Amino acid sequence: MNFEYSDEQALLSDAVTRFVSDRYGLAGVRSAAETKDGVTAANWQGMADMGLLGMPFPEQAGGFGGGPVETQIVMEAFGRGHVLDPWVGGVLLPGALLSALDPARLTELVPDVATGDLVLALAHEEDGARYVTAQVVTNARRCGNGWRLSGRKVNVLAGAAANRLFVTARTAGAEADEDGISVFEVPVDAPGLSRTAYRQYDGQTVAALTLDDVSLPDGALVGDEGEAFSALELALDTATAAICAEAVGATETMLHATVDYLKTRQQFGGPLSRFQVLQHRCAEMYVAVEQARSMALYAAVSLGLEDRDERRRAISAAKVQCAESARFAGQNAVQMHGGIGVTDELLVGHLFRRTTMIERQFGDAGHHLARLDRLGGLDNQMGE
Amino acid sequence: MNFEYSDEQALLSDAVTRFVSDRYGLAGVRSAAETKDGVTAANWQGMADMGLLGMPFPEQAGGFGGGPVETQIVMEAFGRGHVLDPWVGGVLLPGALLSALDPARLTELVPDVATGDLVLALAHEEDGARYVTAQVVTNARRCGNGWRLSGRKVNVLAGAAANRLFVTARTAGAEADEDGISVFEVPVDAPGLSRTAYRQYDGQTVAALTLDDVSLPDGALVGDEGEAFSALELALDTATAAICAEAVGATETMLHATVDYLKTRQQFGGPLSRFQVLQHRCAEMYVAVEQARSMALYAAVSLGLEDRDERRRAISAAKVQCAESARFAGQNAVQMHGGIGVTDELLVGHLFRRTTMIERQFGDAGHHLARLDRLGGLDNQMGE
Amino acid sequence: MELSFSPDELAFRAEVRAFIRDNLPEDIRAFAHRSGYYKADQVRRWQKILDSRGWAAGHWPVEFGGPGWTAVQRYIFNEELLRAPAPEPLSFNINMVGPVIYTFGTEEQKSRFLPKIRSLDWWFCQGFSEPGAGSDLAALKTSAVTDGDSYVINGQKIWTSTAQHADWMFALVRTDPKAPKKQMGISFLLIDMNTPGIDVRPIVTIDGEHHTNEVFFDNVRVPAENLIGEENKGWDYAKFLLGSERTGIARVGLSKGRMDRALELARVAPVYGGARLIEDPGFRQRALKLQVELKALEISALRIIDRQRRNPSDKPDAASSILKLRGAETQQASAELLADAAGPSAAPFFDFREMFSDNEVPQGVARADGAMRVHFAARPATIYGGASEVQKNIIAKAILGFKDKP
Amino acid sequence: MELSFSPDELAFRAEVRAFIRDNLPEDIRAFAHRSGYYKADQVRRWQKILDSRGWAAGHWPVEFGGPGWTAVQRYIFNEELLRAPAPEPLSFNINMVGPVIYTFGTEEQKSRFLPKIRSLDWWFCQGFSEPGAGSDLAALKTSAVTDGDSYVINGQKIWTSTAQHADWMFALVRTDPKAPKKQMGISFLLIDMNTPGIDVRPIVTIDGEHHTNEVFFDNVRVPAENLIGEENKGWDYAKFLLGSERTGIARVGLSKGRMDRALELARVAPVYGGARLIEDPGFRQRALKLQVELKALEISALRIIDRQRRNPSDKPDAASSILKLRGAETQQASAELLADAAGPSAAPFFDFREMFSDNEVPQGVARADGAMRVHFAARPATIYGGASEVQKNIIAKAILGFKDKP
Repeated sequence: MNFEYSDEQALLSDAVTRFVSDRYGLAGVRSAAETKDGVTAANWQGMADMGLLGMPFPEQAGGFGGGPVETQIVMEAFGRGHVLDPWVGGVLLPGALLSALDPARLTELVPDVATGDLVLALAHEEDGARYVTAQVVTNARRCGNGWRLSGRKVNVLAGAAANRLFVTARTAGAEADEDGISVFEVPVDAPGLSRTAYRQYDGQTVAALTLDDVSLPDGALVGDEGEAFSALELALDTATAAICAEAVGATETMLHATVDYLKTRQQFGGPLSRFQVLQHRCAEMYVAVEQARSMALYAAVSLGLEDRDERRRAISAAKVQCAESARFAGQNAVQMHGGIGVTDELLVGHLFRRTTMIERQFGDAGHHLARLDRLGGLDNQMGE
Repeated sequence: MNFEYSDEQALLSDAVTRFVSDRYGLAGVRSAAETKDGVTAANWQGMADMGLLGMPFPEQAGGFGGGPVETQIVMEAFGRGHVLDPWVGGVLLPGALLSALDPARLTELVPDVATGDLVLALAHEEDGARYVTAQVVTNARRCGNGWRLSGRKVNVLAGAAANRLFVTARTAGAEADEDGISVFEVPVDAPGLSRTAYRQYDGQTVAALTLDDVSLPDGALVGDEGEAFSALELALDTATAAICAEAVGATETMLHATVDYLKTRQQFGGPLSRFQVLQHRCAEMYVAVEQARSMALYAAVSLGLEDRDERRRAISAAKVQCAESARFAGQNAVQMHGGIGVTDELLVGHLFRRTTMIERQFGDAGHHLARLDRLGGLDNQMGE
Repeated sequence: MELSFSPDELAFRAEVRAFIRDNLPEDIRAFAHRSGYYKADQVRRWQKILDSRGWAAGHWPVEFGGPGWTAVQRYIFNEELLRAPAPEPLSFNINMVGPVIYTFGTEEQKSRFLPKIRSLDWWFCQGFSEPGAGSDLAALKTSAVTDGDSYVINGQKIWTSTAQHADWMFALVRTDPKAPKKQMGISFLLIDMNTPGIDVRPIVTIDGEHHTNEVFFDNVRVPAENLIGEENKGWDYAKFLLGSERTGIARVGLSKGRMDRALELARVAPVYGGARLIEDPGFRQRALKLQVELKALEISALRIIDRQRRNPSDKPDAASSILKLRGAETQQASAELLADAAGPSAAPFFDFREMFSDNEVPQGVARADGAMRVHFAARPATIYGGASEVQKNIIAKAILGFKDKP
Repeated sequence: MELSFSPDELAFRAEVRAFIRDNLPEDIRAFAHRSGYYKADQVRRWQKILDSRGWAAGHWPVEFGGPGWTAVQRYIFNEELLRAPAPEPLSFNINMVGPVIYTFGTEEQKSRFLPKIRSLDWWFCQGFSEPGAGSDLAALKTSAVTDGDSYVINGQKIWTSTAQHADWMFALVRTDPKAPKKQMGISFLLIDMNTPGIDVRPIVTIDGEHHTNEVFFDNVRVPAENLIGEENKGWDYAKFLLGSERTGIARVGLSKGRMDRALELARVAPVYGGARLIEDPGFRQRALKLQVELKALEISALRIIDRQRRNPSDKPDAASSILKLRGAETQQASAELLADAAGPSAAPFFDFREMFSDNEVPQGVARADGAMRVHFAARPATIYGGASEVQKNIIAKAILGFKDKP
């Protein structure tokens, strides 16, 4: 057992922390609001320069060989500074999918992803599917030597900025079957594809795609036909672990902001910090942050597990804890700031919107508790 | 809508409150500990003198015609003073059962119950049945002109003091069937019947009964053969409403005791009451008590409803609230008293044992939430 | 003892329900259902409809246009509006400034203001809070200096909700800066929002909306005839205003309406294995517990109304702090349940302000667009109108008799 | 970064498990499983078994009989004991007075006391708390006056757990009542419990048991050689003692053991409709949430151990307040889950003291007789050893830097 960062990991942590504090925070919120596609060009270039855009890919593929712990380090720092640029959506999530489905294709793409020239995106979620991963109605049918895709995708992370799109579609099976889901690479200028950018409540820009009988060549199929589900689930679990770490960083910032605010803010003839109920609430927020940090680590480390069910249990348990900590810490940070906490004038209000979205992204606490339940709980202690 | 007590009800409330404060509290705990059968003779006689033992029965049967609101008034006062004498077990619960199953038999008994000469008891619960009302394994089979009963009953309220026992037994059906449950009157000296008294954690004395081929005449059957379930459920709901009110009284006393303790107890150079977290916790206890009071009233009034499912929903909702309030208020009363709160030297420790039992008596919060769930929730809003 | 409504009360409830059903304009109903929100013109239109029915001001004396309802009728009326949902009569007008004027105003003020307050021809906002004062209202600094027949106002207000729509503001201003206690020396003024020197600047809240404002006063002249009551007695009128008509503050109907909507969404939202969210054990447990809490809260509210009916008193009833405290919590819990039921469909930001016109959300992307907004908008419920911490202080002092200042 | 135990650590865990399985006397295992409780003679017997294996005092230096374990091994060992469940080495002896003696005692004291402390031939109790002092330990009044080669002790201690079994007490006594600060003038003494003038009186707790006591001192003569360290420096030794070896305080294994038992009961307990409690949605949700909390707590404990390993310090680590705080809460939550799983079977009072011999519970009435006792006995977990409120104060001050005294 050893929780220590290696020297390289410690350097990465310092570098990302500096990068984030130089460029993000309230300033990052403003620059993100000015983009059309959700990517702040200068910051994205900065990430490329630091090696962050190639970080999660194997060195032989031209990446930097970072693993889940490095992702955890990056995402915690991103959370602390409220980074809205879509690193998870544009790099990590589609990268994890390709890495599992078609490593050769990934190797081709990595050099341009690492320089920032290519932004990837995975278009999977469909309207009304809620968190049911296998809920894919978009269909792909063989047509001569190729494929034709029709359907709608929503809330596509990095979807507005992406210049390489990977789209899930059903090639067999019924509406929510796990079998029969395939992944296709769809050129952004394919006839019949339209995309619309819009903002989410956390300030991220996402896209909705409409595929109206989009024609694709045979080589557009990524991996084996109808066999994408487990890679998809692994990729989503990878992204879930990442946003767990982001939640830790974001709640930590909210905690510190709240403590500072209470020490400064004068009311009824003294600083708010003299009220014991507020001090104790901050102590409870601290516990919430630390418990989330423990489980975010657990999630990161679990991504390497051979046993798929063990991984799923760990990810779901971590998401339950991080969602609950984000909820408790975020709501109390806002409460203790009072009026100013519910405006967009302080970073805390923006972070609260983000942690509120993180609670629900890739499945809310209820969804993950239900998944943990189906898998018999931790250590399968409640299984048959 | 009108929450006002009638003049008679207000008088009852005053009288019971005076009676309880004269005789119970810590003194009552001691006198209860000295009894073998759980009934303090002088106090039981006092209840008879005040008319409490005949209170819930119709005037034409020789009772005083008190309804659920009168019961609520009595039980709230009993809760405040931690009355251990088994009014619910020895009067209310078996009375409610007989009133539904066989009013004529009840009419015969009421005069002696009202004077305190007769103590009734309902022996229903079986070991391991948990809260499943229909879980009756004790069996009764016809034998010539009579019946033969065999089985075991546990946690029989007032069972050690009772001189008239009513026992549930299965005359048909399988283990947990609602049909096929009958009630029999069993003389306390019937050959083959043995009973053992023991204490529960709250200081109440209960009994376990063993029926070893007990022979009963035909007339021992109370009500119709195999048809007792719904009367049994009504009687248990009646008793549940009563202990909801008891929980209100007990938590109210714990709240006041805690507030007084904090104002008096000096620590770190001042009274504990100066700590804002403790003041706020007391405020939350107050809210918990008032919310429980509202739902205890709701339970009482619902007992008169024609619609059986409406009654069950209301009782279960009330039990959920009262259990949660008892839990919150009781645990925090003990916590704020510190070391002295976990001893038996103050009333608060005894009340906490009682409220902890009330949480679980006649079904815990989980059981009643599940019942409410089956019935579609309040107003059947979540039903089909 | 009778917890149910009487036949008369039930008939009244049916009448209110029917009136809302038949008279609430369809566009208001649809917009509220979609967003949990009303636009200013919708509030105005609906208030006029209520006023023409004589229902604009439930607790006002009949002589000033009140309908002569009992406390229970007022409770029923508010709950029905909230659950429908339909806009409530604007609290600033009906619950706040109206009663102050008919209690402390001159005859001229009554006849000039009350009809237009009732009909919402004049929309009032509240100028109490100031930056730096927080919950310590009496620390206000905005000054009013007498100059001939006018006061000249300088200073700043904050958290001035709906100031962008308002025709008038009722404000607390400092007329005697040398008064021995900060509560003295404050006056209660009505200020025409069209007066030169007033600058209203928006504050955007975490729901992404513009509800509230900062308001700056730069030598704003207010006629002395707009003073309510006596000069330097404004704090008394403010206390009167804040203590009045608090039995509706639990807003159980609002929470019930959100629960209705959450269950509606949960009946169609899929979960793993082909089931619907309403069958999910965790979701059901939360919904059931919330139902129980709401029922308890509703009865607690009715108990307090009933007690006030039997023992009328001028003083605010500290027990109504339960209603504010638990009411705000259940509003938040029901909003959260709604957002959870909506799931990812609630993620897209819908800009009701239409400030970012390029943030166009494609039709059909989300079927529960208002849910996240409702969740965010519910957060301040435990902050404004006496934060939850303040309510607990009130209970600790006024009910439990704690004397130590925390 | 490696959250799992290393192969060596796993091998050690297997060794500990096997040792417990093979050496824990069956009567102790059965009694603990039934009651969640140990008798004094069981604790003594097991401690001797551990001592003969060299495992009696996990964190003691090897020269005093410690096994030379790493912090992780110590953690594993304690968790395995708690989960088994098997008695832990008596904290008063092993975690408290032992380290004080080998750190501050004379050579004579070390050789006289340490072996008997390790083997539990001498059972120690702790004489710190006094009536009227509460959490303010330093307000103690019990006096020790020098008289020749002895101290003469007068006063009273309270909450003296296991004093009825103890051979010795380590006590804080006031040797200089005129010291300028209450923390000064306190000395640390070892007192033979057989000395004339000591009166131990039981306190019965809400679980119905006799764990703790009041202890009265009436002119009790204690040889001066039983003073530890310097006179009037006792507060320093007490702080050392209270700050040492806190990484085990989360007691995750204890909670896990209770959870194991609760699930075992839930697999047989019936619920409506022919199902078992383990299938009940509400019960499952609670158990799952508790599992998640315990996992988080376990990792937090390991993180703190790991940090202390990398940055050793004499000062108590304020972060371990998380472990005490959340550890006590999860001990309570798991005890409550156990009591709820047991249901009515937990209602009968089982008198392990056999004080009320007439309170005979018929065999077979209840199959979960220890569950309610465990639930009650868990309540003080948030009170003793630094109440939860105190832990929050520590976090607020030492970690978050709040300076205002609450």
